[in-house]
Amino acid sequence: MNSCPAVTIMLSDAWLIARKDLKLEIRSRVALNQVIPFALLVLVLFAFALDPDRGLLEKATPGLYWIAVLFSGLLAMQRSFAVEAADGVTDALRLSGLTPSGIYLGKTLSVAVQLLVLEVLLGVGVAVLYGTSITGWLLLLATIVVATAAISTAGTLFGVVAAGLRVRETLLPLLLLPVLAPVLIGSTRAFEAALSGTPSEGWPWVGLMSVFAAVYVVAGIFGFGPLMEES
Amino acid sequence: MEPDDPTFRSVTAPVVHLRGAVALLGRFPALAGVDLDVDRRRIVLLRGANGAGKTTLLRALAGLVPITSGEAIVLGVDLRVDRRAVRHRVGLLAHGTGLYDELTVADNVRFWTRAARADSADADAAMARLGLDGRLSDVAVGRLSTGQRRRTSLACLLARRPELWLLDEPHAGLDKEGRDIVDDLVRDAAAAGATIILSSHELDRSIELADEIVTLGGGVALDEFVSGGDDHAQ
Amino acid sequence: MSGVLFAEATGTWPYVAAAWVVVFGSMGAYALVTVVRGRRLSKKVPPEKRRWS
Amino acid sequence: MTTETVGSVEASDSGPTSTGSRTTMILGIITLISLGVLVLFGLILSPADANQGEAVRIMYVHVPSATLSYVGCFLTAIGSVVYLWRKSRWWELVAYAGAEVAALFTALTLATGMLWGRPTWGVFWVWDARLTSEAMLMLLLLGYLAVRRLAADYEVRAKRAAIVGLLLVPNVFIVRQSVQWWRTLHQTPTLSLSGAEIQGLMLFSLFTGFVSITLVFIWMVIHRFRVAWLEEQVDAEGLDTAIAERRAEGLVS
Repeated sequence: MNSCPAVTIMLSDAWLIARKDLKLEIRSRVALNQVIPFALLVLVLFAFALDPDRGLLEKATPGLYWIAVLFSGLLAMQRSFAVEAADGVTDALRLSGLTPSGIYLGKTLSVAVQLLVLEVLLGVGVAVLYGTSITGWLLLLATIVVATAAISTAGTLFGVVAAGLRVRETLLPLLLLPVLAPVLIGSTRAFEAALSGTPSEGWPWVGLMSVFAAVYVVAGIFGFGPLMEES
Repeated sequence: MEPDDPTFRSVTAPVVHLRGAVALLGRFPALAGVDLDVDRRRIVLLRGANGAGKTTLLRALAGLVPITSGEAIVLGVDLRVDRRAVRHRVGLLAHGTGLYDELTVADNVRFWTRAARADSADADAAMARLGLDGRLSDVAVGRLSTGQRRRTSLACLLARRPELWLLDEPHAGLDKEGRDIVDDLVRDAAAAGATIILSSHELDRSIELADEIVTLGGGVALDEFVSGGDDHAQ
Repeated sequence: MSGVLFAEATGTWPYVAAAWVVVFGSMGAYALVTVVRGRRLSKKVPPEKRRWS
Repeated sequence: MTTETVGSVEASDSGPTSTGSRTTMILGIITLISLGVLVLFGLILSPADANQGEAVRIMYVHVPSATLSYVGCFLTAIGSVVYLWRKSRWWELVAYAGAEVAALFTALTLATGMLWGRPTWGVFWVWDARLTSEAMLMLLLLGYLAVRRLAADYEVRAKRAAIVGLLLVPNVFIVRQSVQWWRTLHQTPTLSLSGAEIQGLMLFSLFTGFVSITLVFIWMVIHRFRVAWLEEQVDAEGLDTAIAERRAEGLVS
């Protein structure tokens, strides 16, 4: 099959881009200094908004957790494309010879890694601040993996749709959040199921989110080329 | 009217062949029917006032700006059919640096070298050539001076080993030593078989360097426009 | 029984009327806007490019 | 008699300029007649429903609007696919026209759904699976339209919009599925909007609703398409003069 070399090139390009992005994030410390504090801030704000003594916070924990992930993840995605918009980098990427699908996968991977770090920290934050007792580890982990895949695949695709436009900061949430609504519903329900000790209710949601992520990986691999073309 | 008579044309196919090439920036025809032929190993200087279309011409040759009408063949690739195919074979030094500010010089050069599927030894050689080895290579690009960034961009271009060099004001922001390096690089590249098109306001320096001079104005190549008539410019 | 139904029915009519007014009003307004825009733009375009007329 | 008709048709072809044509004129007249029939049956001749009472009359416009909002969404997806595949501007405009009309019908579905909910459920909004899906569809369509109406080059907005438009269909499916599971897991009584058995005159009214609103939809898409097409023409028109001006610039300097 002659598709094999193409796949290898795509994956090695993806690896190159992901390594570059993560290195850049580690160097710039924007995630560390801004995104993570923002995420924790959201958790605290929720506690202010919902009285922690009346059990509201406890009931709403899964939803609040995922909303915090979504909003702080949105910042990470904005950032992921702001980096590529700097000073002629967009042109350099187009000229580089990197395959668009490889760039897509690489950026997805780096966003996913950042999201995972964020989710772990938020998880600790929730457990400590909201006093959530954690049960159903397997379902929780599966949900985190699948939801992260779903958010990063869709986020990267819509990130490039909004990239390079003057209105990108406002356009990305408008495009992305309705699309991610099923992921929010699914991950929240799955977390509720896990925490309430009825994991069997949660697995269909994991399936749904897997389908979602698969749709977006395919769309991203094929759609990124034409999208990168026009700035 | 003496349009390109076949006998005058080089035996080998030209690296760049434009006929009546039009490129739009939004609705503005930045290129309004450019005719240009450049043979292999030539060093061509583009000159013209600000807004004459120099930058757009270079970007169009790199396959970044679509040619909406006319003929446009670069390195044997018809840009109107597939302008992506030419991109990895050209090197464009643009106004933007094309560098990540947070990464070091070495990181940047190695990343773009690997992206072009070139050897990372090339990256080191290119950095050495531009005087970026040693202490400078571990400095984040964001902390470099304009001239040092320019050198880093040039190192990225050099390491890619492009067949067609498109240099948009390569001398701008460089000191005397840097300009000499640029001129040497250009001559060496041409000697090694590459083709170079550069725009510059450093006319004394560039005219000496160039084999040919093309003057742009109003989005057309004026020399050709005046002598060639407008029959093939449509 | 019939009295209850009648009361319920009169209570519902305003909603029915509102729904139909909204539907017909919006469709009409949209159609009008589209036609007006079309007329204005048509004046700027030579007839041979308006392939439908 | 015949010459007169022919003459008047010719006059209307060259004279008044609009997005109308003879076909759309006839379509428009048929549409208006069918809407009249819809009013007659839906509001006057058909009886009130045993369960829903008079509120059932809202169904005759609500259900067709909901269906057509999804039809418009599919039209947009198809247009986007063909545009990306064949670079067909024609289909790109179909996608655009479809999305805008779909957004109108989605808004109407939401409005009529809420007006039906108030007398039936006592509140304007319940988190019913269908209503929620429809609201999400509205947001997705608004996203598409926001991209399509960007102040950017045609290629930029068309390509980006086409990707968003292409993803409308999978998005709608996934959203519907998730919203449905979400509601059923919580055992809320899902009141289906068209669940009641409908017979006789009521069925005929609903049928009339489908026919007439579909006709409205077709008429709107055609006209909206033509308006979009004209906009493209106006945009492209000044190009020759712009090129000439640009060249003159060079000769002067």
